[in-house]
Amino acid sequence: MQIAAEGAVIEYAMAGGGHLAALGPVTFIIEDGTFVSLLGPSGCGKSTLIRALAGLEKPTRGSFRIDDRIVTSPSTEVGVMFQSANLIPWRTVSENVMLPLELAGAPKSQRNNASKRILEPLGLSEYETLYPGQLSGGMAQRVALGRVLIQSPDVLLLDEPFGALDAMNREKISMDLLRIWSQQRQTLLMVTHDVQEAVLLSDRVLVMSHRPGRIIDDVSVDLPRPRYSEMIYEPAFTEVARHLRRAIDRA
Amino acid sequence: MQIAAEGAVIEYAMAGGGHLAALGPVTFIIEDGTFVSLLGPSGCGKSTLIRALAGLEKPTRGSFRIDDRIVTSPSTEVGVMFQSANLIPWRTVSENVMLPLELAGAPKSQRNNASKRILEPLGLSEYETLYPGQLSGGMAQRVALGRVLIQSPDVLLLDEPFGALDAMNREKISMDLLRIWSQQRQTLLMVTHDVQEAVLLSDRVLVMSHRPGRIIDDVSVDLPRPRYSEMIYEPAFTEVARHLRRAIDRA
Amino acid sequence: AQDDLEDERFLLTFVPNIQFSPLYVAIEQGYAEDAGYNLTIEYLNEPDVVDLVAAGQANFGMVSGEQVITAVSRQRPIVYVYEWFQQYPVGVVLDAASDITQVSDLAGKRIGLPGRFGASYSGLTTLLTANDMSERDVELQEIGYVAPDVFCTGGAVDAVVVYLNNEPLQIQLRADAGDCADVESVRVFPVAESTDLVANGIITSTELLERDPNHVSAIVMAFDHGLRDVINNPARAYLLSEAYVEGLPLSDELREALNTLADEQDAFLADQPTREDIIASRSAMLETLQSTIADPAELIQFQVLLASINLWDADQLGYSDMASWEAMQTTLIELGSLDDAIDLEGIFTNQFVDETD
Amino acid sequence: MREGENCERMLPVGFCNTWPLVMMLIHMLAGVSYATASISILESGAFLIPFQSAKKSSTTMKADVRRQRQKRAYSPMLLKGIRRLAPILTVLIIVIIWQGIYTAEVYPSFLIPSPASVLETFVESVQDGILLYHLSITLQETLIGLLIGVAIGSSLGYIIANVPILEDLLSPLIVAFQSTPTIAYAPLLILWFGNDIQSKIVIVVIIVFFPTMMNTIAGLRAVPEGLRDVFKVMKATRWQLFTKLELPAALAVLLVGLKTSATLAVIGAVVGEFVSVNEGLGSMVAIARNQYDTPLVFVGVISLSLLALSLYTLVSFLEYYLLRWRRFGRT
Amino acid sequence: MREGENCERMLPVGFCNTWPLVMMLIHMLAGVSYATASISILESGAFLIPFQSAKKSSTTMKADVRRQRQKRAYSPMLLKGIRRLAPILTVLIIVIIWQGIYTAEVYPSFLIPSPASVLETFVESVQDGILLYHLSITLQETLIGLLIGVAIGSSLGYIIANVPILEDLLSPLIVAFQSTPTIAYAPLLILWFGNDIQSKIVIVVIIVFFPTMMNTIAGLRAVPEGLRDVFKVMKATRWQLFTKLELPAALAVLLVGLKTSATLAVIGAVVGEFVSVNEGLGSMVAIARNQYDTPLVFVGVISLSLLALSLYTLVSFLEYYLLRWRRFGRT
Ligand SMILES: Nc1ncnc2c1ncn2[C@@H]1O[C@H](COP(=O)(O)OP(=O)(O)OP(=O)(O)O)[C@@H](O)[C@H]1O
Ligand SMILES: Nc1ncnc2c1ncn2[C@@H]1O[C@H](COP(=O)(O)OP(=O)(O)OP(=O)(O)O)[C@@H](O)[C@H]1O
Ligand SMILES: [Mg+2]
Ligand SMILES: [Mg+2]
Repeated sequence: MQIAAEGAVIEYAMAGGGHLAALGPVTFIIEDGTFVSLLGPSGCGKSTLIRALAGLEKPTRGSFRIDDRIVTSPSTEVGVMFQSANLIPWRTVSENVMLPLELAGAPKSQRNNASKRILEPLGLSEYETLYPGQLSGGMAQRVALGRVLIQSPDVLLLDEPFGALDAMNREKISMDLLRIWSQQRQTLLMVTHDVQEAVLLSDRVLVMSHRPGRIIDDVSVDLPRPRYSEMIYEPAFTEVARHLRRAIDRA
Repeated sequence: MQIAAEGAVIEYAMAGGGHLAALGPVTFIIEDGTFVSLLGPSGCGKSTLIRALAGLEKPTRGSFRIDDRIVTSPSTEVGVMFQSANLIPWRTVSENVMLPLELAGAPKSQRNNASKRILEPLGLSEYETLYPGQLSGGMAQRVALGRVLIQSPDVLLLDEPFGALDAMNREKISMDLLRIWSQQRQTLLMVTHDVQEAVLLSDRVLVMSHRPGRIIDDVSVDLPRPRYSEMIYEPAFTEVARHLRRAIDRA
Repeated sequence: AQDDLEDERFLLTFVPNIQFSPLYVAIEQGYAEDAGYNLTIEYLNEPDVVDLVAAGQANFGMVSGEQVITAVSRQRPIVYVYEWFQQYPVGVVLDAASDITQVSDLAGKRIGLPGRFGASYSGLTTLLTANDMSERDVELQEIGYVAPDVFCTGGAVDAVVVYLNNEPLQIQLRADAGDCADVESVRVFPVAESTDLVANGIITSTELLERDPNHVSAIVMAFDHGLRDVINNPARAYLLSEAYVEGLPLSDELREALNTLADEQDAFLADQPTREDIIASRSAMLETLQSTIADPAELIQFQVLLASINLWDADQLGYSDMASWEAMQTTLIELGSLDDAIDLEGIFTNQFVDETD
Repeated sequence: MREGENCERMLPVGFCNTWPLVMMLIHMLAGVSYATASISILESGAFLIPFQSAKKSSTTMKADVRRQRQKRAYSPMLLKGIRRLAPILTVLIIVIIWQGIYTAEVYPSFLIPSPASVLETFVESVQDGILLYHLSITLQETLIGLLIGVAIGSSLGYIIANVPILEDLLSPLIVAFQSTPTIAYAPLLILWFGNDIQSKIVIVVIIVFFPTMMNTIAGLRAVPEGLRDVFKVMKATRWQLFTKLELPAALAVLLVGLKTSATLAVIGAVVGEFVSVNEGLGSMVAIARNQYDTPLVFVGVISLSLLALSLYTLVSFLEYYLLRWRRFGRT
Repeated sequence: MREGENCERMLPVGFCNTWPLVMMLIHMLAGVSYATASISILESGAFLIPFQSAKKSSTTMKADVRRQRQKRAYSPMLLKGIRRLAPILTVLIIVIIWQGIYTAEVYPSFLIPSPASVLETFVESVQDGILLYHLSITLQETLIGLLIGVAIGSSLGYIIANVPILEDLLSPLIVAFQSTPTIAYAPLLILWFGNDIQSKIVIVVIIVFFPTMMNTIAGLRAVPEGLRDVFKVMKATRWQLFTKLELPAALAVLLVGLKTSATLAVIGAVVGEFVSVNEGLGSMVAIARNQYDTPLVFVGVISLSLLALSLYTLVSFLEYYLLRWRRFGRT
């Protein structure tokens, strides 16, 4: 599915009067089946953009589209992983991961199987019965990732999915994500702060300016697929990364 | 002040019966005025260790020491920044940052000055009157950092202080932290997932194993101070970084 | 003189009410003060009145006779010293047009009463027993203190047990206004017509009675004086009660009429009329008022007062008869409120009544 | 700036119309000693502060409305209009239904009198001062009882939340205390507290403290552990922990408890006034019932409702002000 | 496995001793139709499930105790012993004080009778079946009223929390309804619902629904926005949102409301039984009071307290089970 923004601006009301311009105007089109990363300074509106595409925030001006539908409310075709894990505290790890299937009315056995299948590569098999209050920050983030992956949506919106992970886990799980994506070819928009990660995984990287964030750079990554970790040493990679870093320095 | 752990083990009770070994046994001594980073896989017990040193968790076996005092409860000499921002939702950004001074009974004008001084380098001056619910993830993390820095404690325990920040902010703020530390020479223990950051900032890097985390490597960083960003291209730096990456791969 | 006055609490039941005018008059006319007491009135539930007097927290209270027997049987050290209501004030009210013309016709009918306790329950039981019936022959409905409302809404009950000096008048008032179902006028079966039961009167603690009978006598006589005043000149009593009974109907018109009547009555009393003459004068008073005051609701409380006086008035005020106590005790035993007969001798005294005559 | 406009900027929509009524009612009692003191405290807390923040929030509301416009299909002006008129609308509907019942003679007039006769009685009893006298008595009982009850309930709740063993020790006592019918302890009550307002205040305290206590416990248990940790590592004193963390965090739940308590306080005062009838709205109702004066009964009942409603509104207002941070951003 | 041990693994410490008493009390009523039905629902919900999870929690408790040992200086066995005995201890203390007051003749015995005479009357009234009869009536009124009141209160709270304009529209009505003294509408009540348990149930409903409603609103407003977002983006239906998010999230506050409501329900039933005195513990107390039978008054009051206490305990028990996740990890 195609994702698009057309002159979209988002403003918030403020306690001190007036309003705070959080995003935009932004205009972009992300083609069906592409893996796009979003880079930008803290507070520039990345999460706001993700939330708006998910149908949780309304643009003050302009619009967001998913395929030909103007986004006005959430849709089951869109899976969202928020910046904070937002786990349901009274549900165990596996109950949290199963939630989307449960809401969709999937039978119990199917839910259980799917949960096991999802938790294994995330390194959480051991922790199925723990409550969120018993998890470490990185574990909670992995559960949240599992919860969105289990949905198999057509569009994946991931807000810093690996932010709380150590280098090892980050690499492993991002490669897992890449594998899943290459099989299912969702349209995937991922917020990240890691330039290398963005280049390694994406077809295209968008760079946003300071608040209110606009798209100030749009870089295609022409590395062949499948990608593998060692690509970071290739000149093509380094070049794109260097370009991005300069763009960010200007942001 | 010196920080130390002596055969410390932490276990948690579990809903499914039995208990979960979260940490240790760990034994280490961190000398007064050193900057130490802690690396380790997600869920290995880093946050647990920080919390225990802060006096919030009791060791099941062994003990933690700060100078000669066995840690049994929190102390004002120790400043803690948690992995989650834990901002007080009904206080504005500046009110949150001022909290430690307020609790210590500092006069209002002093609090206001200190808050302004702290918020400026964190890039938050504009957002003084916002409530936490109006902040982005990275902004919230910066506020939390400001809140612990304003205390000027003798010991700083920072749990992934830059986890939600973009590369630019991360670099800028970590260098600010380094500057503050070099002036005040606190004993500083910082959890991070970024090997380069760990090397660039620290005197010493501790690497932890998988859960239950033990110290599996202890590397001194013999780069001269003051440090600057470009050091990452120096061979001495690269060597330490490569060593650490190997240690992590084994963890 | 105010400084010499002794404070005295007198406990009444229910709420401020024109029926308590004898006490109001005793205070307003200074009879209590003359006896050396500064009387304050409080309104409580009957059992609380009894217990507070028994505990010595207050010296005097006004309760119904059957309460005294039950309370004494349960170790409350109280004595009944003055019978205020000479006639038992409870009766059964029903639609005069119904086929119930005598008490025995109540068989099988639905009778509403506040609950299976207190004076109304004792009264009904006595009435039924006197007519060779029992509770099982009728259908009792516990309706709380809303008898006129339930009765006049129609359908729920055939008859209600009420206090004779108030509710029948209220029901009649509504009937006259066409506001009481199909009822046009009411019929009353007073309990007193079949049995003489001891009714409401003044209690005090046995301790006080023994320690300071003069004290008791002084209060009783002040009340007695007030009571006589009310019986003799209800118009004056009504006016004197104004300060005590909130919401007492008293338009300028009524006040003026009452003032005139009260003055006339005082003049009439100066000639030492007989009891019969006084009774007749009271009826005349009502007629005069009815001819001057258009709204019948304005007169209802005055009518309540007159009806009450009919229950109080007797040749010898304050005197209670052993027979009425015995009859009450029999009823209580039948009801199961009392396990065994108690010694009735010590529970009341007429010693202060004799003094007043 | 017109009165109305100003009000809207400070108060939740819908209050601007009822508030003057409520204030009028309360100010009529301004002569009464206790009441005045209690109210002026409430006023200073609830009135002055919103004035200071009036400017701030005015612009916010505009922005709110703008956002609302985008969110909703129907006109926000209409919606706002409806909200402003809501309480009046309800009262109007009730009166219309009431008049309907009366006119259709569904019930005899001694059960449901005409609105006109009730209004007349109302005006009369205001004129001769009786209503305000009784109202002031009941207001005193309610407010003093509420203050004491809330003080006891929240302290007890605070202690129990911190020392759980006390819950086991005290719960039988407290629940027993709470569920004992008033008539059972009425003689002792009068013995100890006499039959004027003290004994009624005691009854209010007994009925009020329980929900306050329970909601205090619930509120305190809901304080996020993460925030507690922050205060712990900063070595906050018990008192600081309470005033700066526990109280504000528990506030939402506490205020709900207070709304319940305020309404229960009125019930408690009335119960007390039935036990020993002398003064207060409950007594007025009891006496009116004894005289079968149904319009006066209605006047008493409506006054009681207004009393309860103004306390409720006061707390809502406090809530709106104290929890204003909730209206900004995600929580 | 012995009874006692088993109990401790399932129940909050301190309950194991009172529970049998409460259950005995409730089971004595097993013959009564309504009551039985209501109780068996409660039992199936509250009893069977903990049995299933008994194994799980037993080991956890051990670990808990071990951790406790490290945290506290004083012996956990002693502490646990005290907690187990706490309610009994309280009762014991009360009885001792009571006996003391009696022996010292602080009050005449007709105000405070001897514990022995109350016990004797208790045994008598159990033997002749009177107590259990009245208890069963009050229990029915309380439980049915509680169920209906909680149903109405929580639905109304749910609706108001979701459609805020309704709060403006309904609050005058609801608060007025709530604060109207029972005697004012007693005639209508008896007219509409007769003088048996229905009219009492109505009174219970009226007193119960308000705190339930308020706590429902508070509970729903406290549901974290972040979690709502999760359900929104998963396109949860309204019903799923309610059952899987709002209800569990609001549960802590709801259960507190339920504790308050349960106790108020008993009060409501008693108030109703005073309005038209015929059957039930309130009537029993009213009649005993009228017959100056103080020991029987005490028996009635104590039974009412036990009734309220067992409802309270039931809810505490539910709370302990439903909020068990809170005991694991930070929240
Ligand atoms: N309150 C708790 N109860 C039970 N288990 C817990 C609790 N807190 C943490 N744990 C467990 O302890 C282990 C270590 O957790 P900790 O938060 O210290 O990890 P971490 O090293 O900080 O990981 P991350 O990098 O993901 O934040 C984890 O396995 C976690 O499940
Ligand atoms: N609910 C809100 N109310 C008001 N302002 C908000 C709200 N949410 C976000 N903002 C503001 O909008 C701006 C963009 O926030 P957003 O969360 O989108 O940033 P971000 O790019 O995700 O940053 P980060 O990398 O730190 O997460 C910020 O300045 C923030 O203060
Ligand atoms: Mg963000
Ligand atoms: Mg951690």
